[in-house]
Amino acid sequence: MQTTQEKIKKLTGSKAMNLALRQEMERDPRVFIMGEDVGKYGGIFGSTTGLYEQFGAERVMDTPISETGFIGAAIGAAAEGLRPVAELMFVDFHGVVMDQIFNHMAKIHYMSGGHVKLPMVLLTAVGGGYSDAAQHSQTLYASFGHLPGMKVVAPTFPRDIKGMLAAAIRDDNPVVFMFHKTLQGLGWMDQLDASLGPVPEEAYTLPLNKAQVVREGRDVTIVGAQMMTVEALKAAKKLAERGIEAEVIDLRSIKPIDSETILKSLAKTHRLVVADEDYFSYGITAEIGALAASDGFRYLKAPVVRLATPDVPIPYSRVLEKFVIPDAKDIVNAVETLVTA
Amino acid sequence: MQTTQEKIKKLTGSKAMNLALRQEMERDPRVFIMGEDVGKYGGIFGSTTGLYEQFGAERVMDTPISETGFIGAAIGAAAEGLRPVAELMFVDFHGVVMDQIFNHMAKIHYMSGGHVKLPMVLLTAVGGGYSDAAQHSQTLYASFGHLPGMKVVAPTFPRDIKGMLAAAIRDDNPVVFMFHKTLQGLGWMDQLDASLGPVPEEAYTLPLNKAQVVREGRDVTIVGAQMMTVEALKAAKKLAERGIEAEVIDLRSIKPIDSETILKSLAKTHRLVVADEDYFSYGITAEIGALAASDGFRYLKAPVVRLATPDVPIPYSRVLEKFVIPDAKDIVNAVETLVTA
Amino acid sequence: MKGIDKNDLLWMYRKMKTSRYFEQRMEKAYLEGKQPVFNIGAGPVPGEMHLSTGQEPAAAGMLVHLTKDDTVTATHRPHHQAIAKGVDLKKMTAEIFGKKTGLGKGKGGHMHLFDPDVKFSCGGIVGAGMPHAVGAALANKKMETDRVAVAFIGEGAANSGAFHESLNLAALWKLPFIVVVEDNAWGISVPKNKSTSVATNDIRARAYGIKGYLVKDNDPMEMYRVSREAVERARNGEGPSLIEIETYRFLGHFQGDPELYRDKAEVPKLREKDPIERLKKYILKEQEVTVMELEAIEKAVVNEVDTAFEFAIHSEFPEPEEALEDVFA
Amino acid sequence: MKGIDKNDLLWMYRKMKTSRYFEQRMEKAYLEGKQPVFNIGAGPVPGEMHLSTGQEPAAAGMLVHLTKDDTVTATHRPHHQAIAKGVDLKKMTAEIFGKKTGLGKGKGGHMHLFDPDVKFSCGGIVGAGMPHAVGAALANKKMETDRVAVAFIGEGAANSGAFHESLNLAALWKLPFIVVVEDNAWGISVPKNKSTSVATNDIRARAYGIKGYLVKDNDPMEMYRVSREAVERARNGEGPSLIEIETYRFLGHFQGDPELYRDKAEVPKLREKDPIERLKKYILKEQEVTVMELEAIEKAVVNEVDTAFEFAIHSEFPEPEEALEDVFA
Ligand SMILES: Cc1ncc(C[n+]2csc(CCOP(=O)(O)OP(=O)(O)O)c2C)c(N)n1
Ligand SMILES: Cc1ncc(C[n+]2csc(CCOP(=O)(O)OP(=O)(O)O)c2C)c(N)n1
Ligand SMILES: [Mg+2]
Ligand SMILES: [Mg+2]
Repeated sequence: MQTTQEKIKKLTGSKAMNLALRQEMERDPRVFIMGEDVGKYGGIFGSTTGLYEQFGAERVMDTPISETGFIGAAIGAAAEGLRPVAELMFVDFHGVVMDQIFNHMAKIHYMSGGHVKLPMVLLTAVGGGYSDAAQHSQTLYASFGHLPGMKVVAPTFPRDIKGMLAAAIRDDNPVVFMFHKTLQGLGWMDQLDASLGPVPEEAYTLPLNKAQVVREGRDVTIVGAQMMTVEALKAAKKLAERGIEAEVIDLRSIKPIDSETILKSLAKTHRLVVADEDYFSYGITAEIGALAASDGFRYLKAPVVRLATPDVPIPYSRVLEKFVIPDAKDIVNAVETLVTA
Repeated sequence: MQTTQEKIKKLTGSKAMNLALRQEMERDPRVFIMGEDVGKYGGIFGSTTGLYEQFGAERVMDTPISETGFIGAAIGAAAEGLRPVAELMFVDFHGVVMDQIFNHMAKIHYMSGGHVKLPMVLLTAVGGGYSDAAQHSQTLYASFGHLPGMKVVAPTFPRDIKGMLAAAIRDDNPVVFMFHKTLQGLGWMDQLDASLGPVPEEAYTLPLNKAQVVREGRDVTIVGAQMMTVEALKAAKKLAERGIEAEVIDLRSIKPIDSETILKSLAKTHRLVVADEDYFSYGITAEIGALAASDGFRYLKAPVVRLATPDVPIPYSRVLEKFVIPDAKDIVNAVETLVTA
Repeated sequence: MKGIDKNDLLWMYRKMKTSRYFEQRMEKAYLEGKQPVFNIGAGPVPGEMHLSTGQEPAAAGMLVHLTKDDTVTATHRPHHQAIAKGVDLKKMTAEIFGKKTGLGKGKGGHMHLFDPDVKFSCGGIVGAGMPHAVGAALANKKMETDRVAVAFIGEGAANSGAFHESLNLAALWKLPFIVVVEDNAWGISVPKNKSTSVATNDIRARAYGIKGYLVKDNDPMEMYRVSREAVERARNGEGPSLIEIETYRFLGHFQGDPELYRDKAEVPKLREKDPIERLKKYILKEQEVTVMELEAIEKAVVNEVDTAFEFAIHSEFPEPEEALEDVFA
Repeated sequence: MKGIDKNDLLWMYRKMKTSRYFEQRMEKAYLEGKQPVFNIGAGPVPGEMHLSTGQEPAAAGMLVHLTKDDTVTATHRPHHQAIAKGVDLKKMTAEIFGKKTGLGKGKGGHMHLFDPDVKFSCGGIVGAGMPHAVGAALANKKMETDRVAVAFIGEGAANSGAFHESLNLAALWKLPFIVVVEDNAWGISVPKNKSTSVATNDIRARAYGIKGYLVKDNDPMEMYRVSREAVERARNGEGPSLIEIETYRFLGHFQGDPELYRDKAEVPKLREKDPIERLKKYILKEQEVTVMELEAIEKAVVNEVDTAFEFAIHSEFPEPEEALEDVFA
């Protein structure tokens, strides 16, 4: 990726996503969008703002509340050579369409011996933090990461959002693209610094399977995705004040996990904290914890620390929700105990 | 559990399950069964053989192919105080009804502040091994284990099947009860020794959250569930011939994981192999591997070995399927490398 | 068809008024801390807020025929039904404020209200409550009661798979089940003619061989009549019904909805036909009821709602650690 | 409605014969190694085996009107449709034998046959193929072709949510989409009247404002006529249709099905009305075709199928490690 200074603008996550969609739709007439309220409304989380006006109802299609129907239709259209981007409004709704996702979208290429390609993107909003309760606040990273046949990405920063979404659309495989509501920089949510960042204006792609070291350090490795990356960076700042230098890895790809980047860091820091907004059991902390216990065992000098939303539905009341989702403070505490132990 | 010798019979997994259902339905008139082909057919995997004849169409209800409808209806009936057992014929079909399972069945008790109880069982067949291909051969342990609010069990041996199914039916919470096709001892499949075992005739229950050491050993701990327990036991026999004493743990409960039993074993053997018929990423090998890397770190003397079906859909052709599902030979190889390393 | 019972109408009036006033107070409470800049997570009531203002006839006209032993499942827009079903208003309000004294101890929130004492539940997944009501109806039948189960859904939900599977089951098993489709013309920003291949959903009843009814123009009296027939049929073992009511969404899909997708003139026109005013006029004209009697009801309504808000506002929040409780019984 | 084209009938005869003979050979191959004791995993063809013997008119009567550029999605019982759609028979047979030369290199198997050259696919999840056909129809429309997409399902599948969502979408978007419901009276062991709240599914077309057709008694000629109309309408932009055909399942749900749930007399009665014999008689009576011409077709059929089996049987199995390939493009 080569870009000149002049062409870089500060954009929110939402605007970055929007720009990627726009550029890909301009570039390739086969790309179209389907979803609930993606038309005039512009997507409940702003992913398609302005696209209906630019491309019209044929390429930015509002659908009925029929996730199995329209995401299944996206599969059928992709098999014909189109390149649909289907939006599942909240990832929490995946249960009404999971069969289409994991038994068909993810497996048809394989079952056909590689003869049927499904170049499609499933766009979906994840995450909690504003009291939307048990059916609208989940991330469900591992629910997708566990199942074979789809690439699953969850970028954090606007630059990555744009480049990875463009790559997802150009990829010949099904890609589940998770964007975090709080990182979209939407006007009607808490404003986070991380949701605004430099984004090259011209079209570019970034690899779908690479984690990124977003802060270098020598004492401990903290791995997170999306909001947990943001919290880890906050924690690292605090820890630095206390003389602890944390290396922070932003996963970006939920599946596959970029083990190389993680192991390399572990070889340096020998200590690992994994933070996950998803549920504890069988989640990211499990997968990366086990990576450390197997391929990374020789580097490990202390127990791996797993911080995740405990195995409870996300509660509504603000105090309760705050309690269950890990944050910078939890990470700081964990690292301090770990490093001083 | 106390039973006298005389009352113990050798039963297949299927007969054990059948007996548990029969006894619970005799004991409690609120218990009833719904599912596809559970009536005259007696369940595709024999779970309800003879029950229609004994209890009639009202209590053993054939349903249309409407999993969201009838499993959702089971939730509604449970909320009214009945105790439904709903059969999802193959776990592979969960995608058409996952919303009812994970957003409702599993969360209503919590969201209601504990005021609504859902005493129900979701019975489902798991596993591969007879070339039923990508949409009929999965175990999906972790797809259920990841999500909060349901107990998930997967017993191996007939005695456990009977006792845990009875416990699941009597439990006031939603329980996902997974039975492995190959362990049912069905006439139309390969016959396994493990699918036949001593089962007390009288009604009894077993805890839903306890793993079991099914073979003691000092050199390595092998953890598995269902077919992987069977393969681990086979492997242990071979290893013993070579002077390696493996301890084998049958998980029985997928959620929660009985960490105590695993850690206790690890404290003794210091080495861990986890075998899983489910997919590799974010599966059982991840969860237990991470348990070892965190709470079990002080015991670990060698890298954890993760053996699982790799992240590919289950292929049809016999040679291919055999290749992807771990077996005793894989376990033997892994342990030998581990112990001699 | 018998005539309309005066007490039923007064009951409906009271319930519709309660719902309306409850939502007026709720709207205010919700917007506290969210002005001048709307921030969904701020203020005493965070999260999404879907108000039913304008849709009151759908709930009151049906629920006047039910008792507390009949089951109701509702949606993400549940206040009017909850109130008409007799859900404990103090606990319901406290729940929406996220308080320990709430129906769900602050764990459920506005979209997840459960009051087993009056057999009411709702949820945030479109269409998902229908199978639960089918299951309740099945239980009613199994237990040989004459209880019915009613599912409320929006017209958008009538295009979900759960709708089809539920109606087929209910019809096949001849259950005491009724679905009320509240056609408020919109599924968030998607108009009915962009989501639904037929003009009205009563037609779809034929796909299950059951009775279909259409109530036009948000008419409370017509809703009352049609619902009475459907409930009687259900109680008599004559099987399920589908009722679609053309109703009005006076407000945005949720609070904070910019509503750029709908004509600015739509709501004022709808508001001219306010169903509560319409019912009031009808009662005063057709029944032996005085303005004073209605005023007494109105006062009682204000009092009930204000008391509920007082209770909610002055209740305690749960302790953080309580988040870990109530996962299992 | 125009008359029946002789060449079409001969084509149908050939396809139906091919399917029938293919399944006879397949049944034999499947049972190899599974006798005297049936063992689903044994023999040259393991796994489940759903045969369509008796249901040939549903496939041939529709697919005679399509070209290789039209899309078809089928079910777990896909042989008759695959053959009538022109799927490469050698590769299809090899796939079912689990060979490297198969359509899916041995990865898919009998329930998962994909031949993109003729736009055919099928799958093992009931109802799931319908949305795919809707998507193909959408693509056809977007690309401004006159191609159609046809989904085949069983009568059991018509009670799944996917059925409803798909038909609503197809109707709403006026797509060149047709669903053929093969009513073989059974969903495994569940008879239609225990799964379906209406007698025939053509009624359900009204729930989407589309055309519904009913073909009775497994009639190949009637299926031909009705399908022609539906395909023409679809090509002309007149929108989707639903065709239900009353058809016959001569065999068990799958091979090895004890069939204890159905009357022993049912199948013999159905077999008396063998649709292939019926078509043959009709052709000989109504068309200028000689017995010898038909015999030539029959010979060609045997030859084609035998060649496919030879190919399959003599092909290589994949190498074990190939299991790890083809997950991604
Ligand atoms: C399965 C599912 N899909 C999408 C949504 C997001 N959503 C919430 S409400 C809504 C619109 C519902 O429309 P309708 O059924 O007409 O009810 P209304 O909001 O008009 O009361 C949508 C799409 C959801 N909650 N669940
Ligand atoms: C979603 C789903 N539920 C259940 C099954 C199991 N199953 C396979 S075929 C079948 C019966 C299908 O009946 P029908 O649609 O009438 O087709 P037929 O077998 O008669 O051709 C069932 C229940 C499945 N494959 N998928
Ligand atoms: Mg609506
Ligand atoms: Mg059938």
